[in-house]
Amino acid sequence: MRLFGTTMTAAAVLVMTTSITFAEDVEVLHWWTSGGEAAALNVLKDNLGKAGTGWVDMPVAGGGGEAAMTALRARVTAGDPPTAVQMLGFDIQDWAAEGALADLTATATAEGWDKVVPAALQKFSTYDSKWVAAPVNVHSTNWVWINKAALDATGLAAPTTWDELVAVLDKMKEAGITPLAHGGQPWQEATVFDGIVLGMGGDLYQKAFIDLDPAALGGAEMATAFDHLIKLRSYVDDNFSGRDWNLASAMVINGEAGMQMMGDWAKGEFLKAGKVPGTDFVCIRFPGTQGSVTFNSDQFAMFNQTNAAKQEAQVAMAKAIMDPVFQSAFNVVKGSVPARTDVSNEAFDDCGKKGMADLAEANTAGTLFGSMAHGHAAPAAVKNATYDVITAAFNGEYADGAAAAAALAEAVAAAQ
Amino acid sequence: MAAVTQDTAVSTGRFTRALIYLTLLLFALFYLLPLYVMGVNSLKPLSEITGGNMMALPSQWTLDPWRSAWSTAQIGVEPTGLKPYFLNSILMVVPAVAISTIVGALNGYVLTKWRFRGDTWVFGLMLFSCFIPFQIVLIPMAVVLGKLGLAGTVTGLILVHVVYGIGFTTLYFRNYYASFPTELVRAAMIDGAGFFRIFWRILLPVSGPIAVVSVIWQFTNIWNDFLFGVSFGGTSQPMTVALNNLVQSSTGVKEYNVHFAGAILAALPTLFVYIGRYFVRGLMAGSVKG
Amino acid sequence: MANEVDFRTRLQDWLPKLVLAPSFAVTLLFVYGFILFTIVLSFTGSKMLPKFTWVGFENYHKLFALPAWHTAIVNIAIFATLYIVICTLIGLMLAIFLDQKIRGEGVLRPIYLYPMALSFIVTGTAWKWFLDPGIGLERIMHQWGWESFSFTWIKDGEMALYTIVIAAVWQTSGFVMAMFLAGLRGIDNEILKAAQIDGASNWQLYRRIVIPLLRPAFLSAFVILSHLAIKSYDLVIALTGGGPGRATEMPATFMYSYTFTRNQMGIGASSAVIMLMTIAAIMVPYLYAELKEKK
Amino acid sequence: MGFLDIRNVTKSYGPVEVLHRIDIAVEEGEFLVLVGPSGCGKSTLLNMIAGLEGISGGEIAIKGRVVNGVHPSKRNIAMVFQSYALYPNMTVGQNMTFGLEMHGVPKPDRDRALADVAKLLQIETLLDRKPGQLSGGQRQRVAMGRALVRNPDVFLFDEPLSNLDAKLRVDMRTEIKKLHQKLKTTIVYVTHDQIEALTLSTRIAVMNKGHVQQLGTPKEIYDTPANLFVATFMGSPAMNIVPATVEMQNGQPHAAIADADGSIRHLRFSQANLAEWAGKSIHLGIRPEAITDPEGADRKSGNIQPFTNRVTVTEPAGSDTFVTMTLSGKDAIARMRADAAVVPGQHFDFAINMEKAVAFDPATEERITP
Repeated sequence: MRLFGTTMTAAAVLVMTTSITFAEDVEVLHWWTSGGEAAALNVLKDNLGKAGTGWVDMPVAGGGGEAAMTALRARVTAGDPPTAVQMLGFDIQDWAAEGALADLTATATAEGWDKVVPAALQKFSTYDSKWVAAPVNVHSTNWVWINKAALDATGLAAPTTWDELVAVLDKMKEAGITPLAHGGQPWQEATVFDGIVLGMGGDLYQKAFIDLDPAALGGAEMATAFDHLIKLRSYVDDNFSGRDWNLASAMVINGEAGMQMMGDWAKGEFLKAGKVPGTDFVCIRFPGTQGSVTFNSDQFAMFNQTNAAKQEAQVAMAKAIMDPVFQSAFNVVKGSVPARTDVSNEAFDDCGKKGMADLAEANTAGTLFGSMAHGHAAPAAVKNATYDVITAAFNGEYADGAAAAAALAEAVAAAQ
Repeated sequence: MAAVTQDTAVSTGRFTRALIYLTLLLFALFYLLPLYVMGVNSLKPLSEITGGNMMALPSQWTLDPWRSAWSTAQIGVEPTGLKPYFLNSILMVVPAVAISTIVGALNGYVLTKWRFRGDTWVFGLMLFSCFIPFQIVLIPMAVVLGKLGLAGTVTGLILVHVVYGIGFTTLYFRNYYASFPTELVRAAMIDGAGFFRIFWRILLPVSGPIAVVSVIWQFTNIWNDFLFGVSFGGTSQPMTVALNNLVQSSTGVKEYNVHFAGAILAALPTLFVYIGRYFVRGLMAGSVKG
Repeated sequence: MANEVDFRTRLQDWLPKLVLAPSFAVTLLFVYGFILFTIVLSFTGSKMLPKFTWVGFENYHKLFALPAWHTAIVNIAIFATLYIVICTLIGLMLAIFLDQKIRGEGVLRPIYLYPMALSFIVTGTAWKWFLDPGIGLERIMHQWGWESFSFTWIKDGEMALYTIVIAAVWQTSGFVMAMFLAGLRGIDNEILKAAQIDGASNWQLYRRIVIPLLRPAFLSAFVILSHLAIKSYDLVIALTGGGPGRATEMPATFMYSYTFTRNQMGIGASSAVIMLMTIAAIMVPYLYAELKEKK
Repeated sequence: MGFLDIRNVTKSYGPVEVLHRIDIAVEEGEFLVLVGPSGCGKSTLLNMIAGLEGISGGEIAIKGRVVNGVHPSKRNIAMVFQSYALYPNMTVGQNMTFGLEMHGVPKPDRDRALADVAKLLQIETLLDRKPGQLSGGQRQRVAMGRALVRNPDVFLFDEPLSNLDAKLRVDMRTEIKKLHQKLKTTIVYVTHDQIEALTLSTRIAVMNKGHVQQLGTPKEIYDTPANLFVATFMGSPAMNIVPATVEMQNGQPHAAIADADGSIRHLRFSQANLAEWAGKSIHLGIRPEAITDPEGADRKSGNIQPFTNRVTVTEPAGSDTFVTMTLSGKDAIARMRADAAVVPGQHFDFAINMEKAVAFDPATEERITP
């Protein structure tokens, strides 16, 4: 059986040549594959490399890490987890609850992380008062990006309340442009809805989205919030479904649309197009949410490793992530703000400086909330249940806000 | 085996023939359209795509998107392009296809020429595996691969593809060998050839057409697989995962021309095997008759 | 009685079974073992990773209470029916047409067949682009001067499902064509000649003689298409991502999202069991008839 | 003990027994034909001799060695298949020497054997061709050649001529007969064609429903069939079977049969033992050639009985004319010389050779004449 022989040999050779992770390497599962993100991550890789820790890259892009989470589940089930995994909010808590994450408390105590990381973030980075993840950044999601020329054409000021917002949108509609650039994907609709609910008051947000109080979820205020969402649908063009968020940003950039409600990562698109904050576009907090911040935070969750050398590399990586210099360098590139509050804002632009100030302010005022849309308010099952209702409401499947609110309460209850 | 060039006895009028040609051409356009769109737009600078007509030929031809997709596009943390992943795919696909085809051939041989009590049951059970949705096997498969120590290795990936491929390859070879005269096997037995010798000297030399079908089928399926690749590929991820990383990058400017070039690059090997004339010919050789 | 059974003969008796055994064992474990695992899982309260806390039929109750699951079932019914019927019709028509001694058959055949070679990312991306009103067909028509042209199915919750049908038909109808063509070429020419001598018109010839003779090809096509339809995951994800809203949710996407992204593995498993039962309901009678016939 | 012994052999598939206690001893150099309708078990028996099917009971011995469970290739047999079973990917020469190669015969010896057999069968010019390029007759020769090259103890033929057209079949039949006479090999030959059986064999085993109905020389089988099945299966046209009653006249047993007009006629038997059947019903068997015109009757026979009957149909067949009449309500066929003056619808004087007549017990269908 000559053919048998060759295939067997080939298989044997493959076994041996399969890239072997050396003990002092960190294997990193992440979904930062676009130019800016990868460049930011490269900073970390280089820092680690200088310290003698190798980097084995395992990028899995798509859908805010959904494919990556599937891959992760396979790896963990197989008993072969990566060293560090880019992760959002409750996923970290869920994995920690499974006992899959490593304990970084010793390092965290030595480095004093407790003092510099906002409490709202620590809620995700720690489990059972043990540190299990290292936060890289904070994105705040309640931003509105407005084309300056379009705003000026309305003759109105940047809106600070819901009514002002509607007035501006109406004017823009009269001017013949699409008032609101929006991409029809569940998470984008949920991002907008986060802003609306937070705009109705931090209390409602806290009760409904964080405490998951059925009364708040199905109540009159929530019904009003849904009415607002349905109202916003009327300012969106018909071609919104499935549109990527960056295409929506492009509409604002080239004046086709008036504004976009999107997290701080949208800024990168404006900057890349050569637009200047304040001159070409303005960034404001979602009307009614001034002083409050909904955030999501990219963190690297550290998975249990049995090999001592790997554990060392893991600690090295956690330290490198929390290094203030890296936090600054990374977030300047990425458009977010550092997860540590003690990082100098020197390198950041105006929007970045404002973001850092807002974060610090909200942190002290207790108005820093995890974003429901980005999995920082409630676990994945609940988050997706809210997506279902929010998207359906946006697409006009409920008669009114009250019906949507009732459906929301029901869906959240079912998902718990 | 029916000759491919056999004439039909049906004769048609001139008008009908014109209509037939027209329909066939329209459908050819329908099938070619997406390929045309991808091809044309992969040869344009990005500005021409976002600002111009998708169907229009490039006003400024460029191969840059192709170069970028192949060797400089951002896939992970390094701007490697699809090149290294292409190699990963090859290293995985070739052994997986070879093993699953050989195993399928041996199974088909046993199931038709060395029949035993209950062989149809065995075959039926194996055949059903073709129809299992792959999503459901991910978790248990991960457990098994972990136990075998094959998690995140190319070998593990090969094992997965072989396991879920032998249903099809066995089906193909079984149907093909079913029409192969059993008397030949008996003659060879009397001549003194053993189990493997009969397979090697008598059946394998005439298995060309079906082997081609099996290889193409397996090659296409394995090459195009994303789910297993992303879950079990570990650090040697296949081409599809890389393409996904290229196309699905979450933030930043979408370089559609590069995406199209990458998509075509990822599809090239399978296109190549399909467009070859052997596949249809092999299909004609009876693989789908059963 | 001197029963001299030599070693070689005994080995020859066992060798075939030995050769088949690994494949069979692997199938038992990796297919039936895993199916069993999924069934067990569907009765547990598994969330993120498998957990063996027994919850009885709770997951099934939850599953059938979810509106999205009902959407998925209705969608798969519509999709599968349209997809199978249209693919079969187009495949049959192209095969019959190609069988008319067509010049250039060698060029046309691979053109019809090639979409089957492409992966879902490629197919989905290409069609998503082409059907997008803002950049695809509609815009092209507008640019060519047909201002009133409107084609917004992919953005329309009511119609998006049909765009999946279009893309799916595009991908597999050529393959169905090849199957029918193989069947047509296998028909004895003398039967056709006899029918013509009997005075059958072309139409009657195909309707009364050829199409009935293609029964095995119809059956194979039906089975392959229905299993592709039920497993239709990739295309939906790439083309519409289940949207607009959840208008194009299918059982496969439903199962995937509950198992892997919503951390409700128990419900995901119960939907998988329902899917498996559906597949079995289609496949088992077919396999039974097919294998029995050949005995 | 014979050269090839089949002792008490049975074959069962699960609970179903398809061959029942077959007992045949074949002498060296014999040409045994297994003949019977399809499904009678003849091919199964052949496959059991070859080792292609297992033996459920009893034993088979070749040259005194019991071969139950012995691999086909170790039995020193060769087989010619109905479809010839030529390996399509090998040339004629490779086909013929494949078995020798498998048995480790060195190349020079193989080539010599091949050359000898090719010459014997006159296929020297075909050796480099592939089977696909050969005509049916050529393939048949190659298949035989492949068997001959092996120089086996026993040749097994499984309906080797049934895929040939009528003329070629007759030619090849002669050829096989010649080969057997020349090589004096032991042959077991399966066919459903009774003419092949009669012409080729030195002995015939007529099989039906898993039983050997009769084992004997062609003459025995033809002249004294053991039962109604053998009588009607062997010979063409088949033996006429006519219901009759045995009546004693002048102390001699006679067959009482009705002619076409319904009158009872008596034909004297040559076999005295039929006296025991006096007054009982029997089946009278008469071969068509035993009913002739008086001039054509066998002169050596000591018992020619005249018989006048109305003719129903005449069928001239060149050398002979077949005449159909009614006997005891059944059609019976007579074989006449071509020039016999028979006219359908008219009466004709036949002569019946009662020496060749046989009688069967209607209940058991066994022959009762010696």
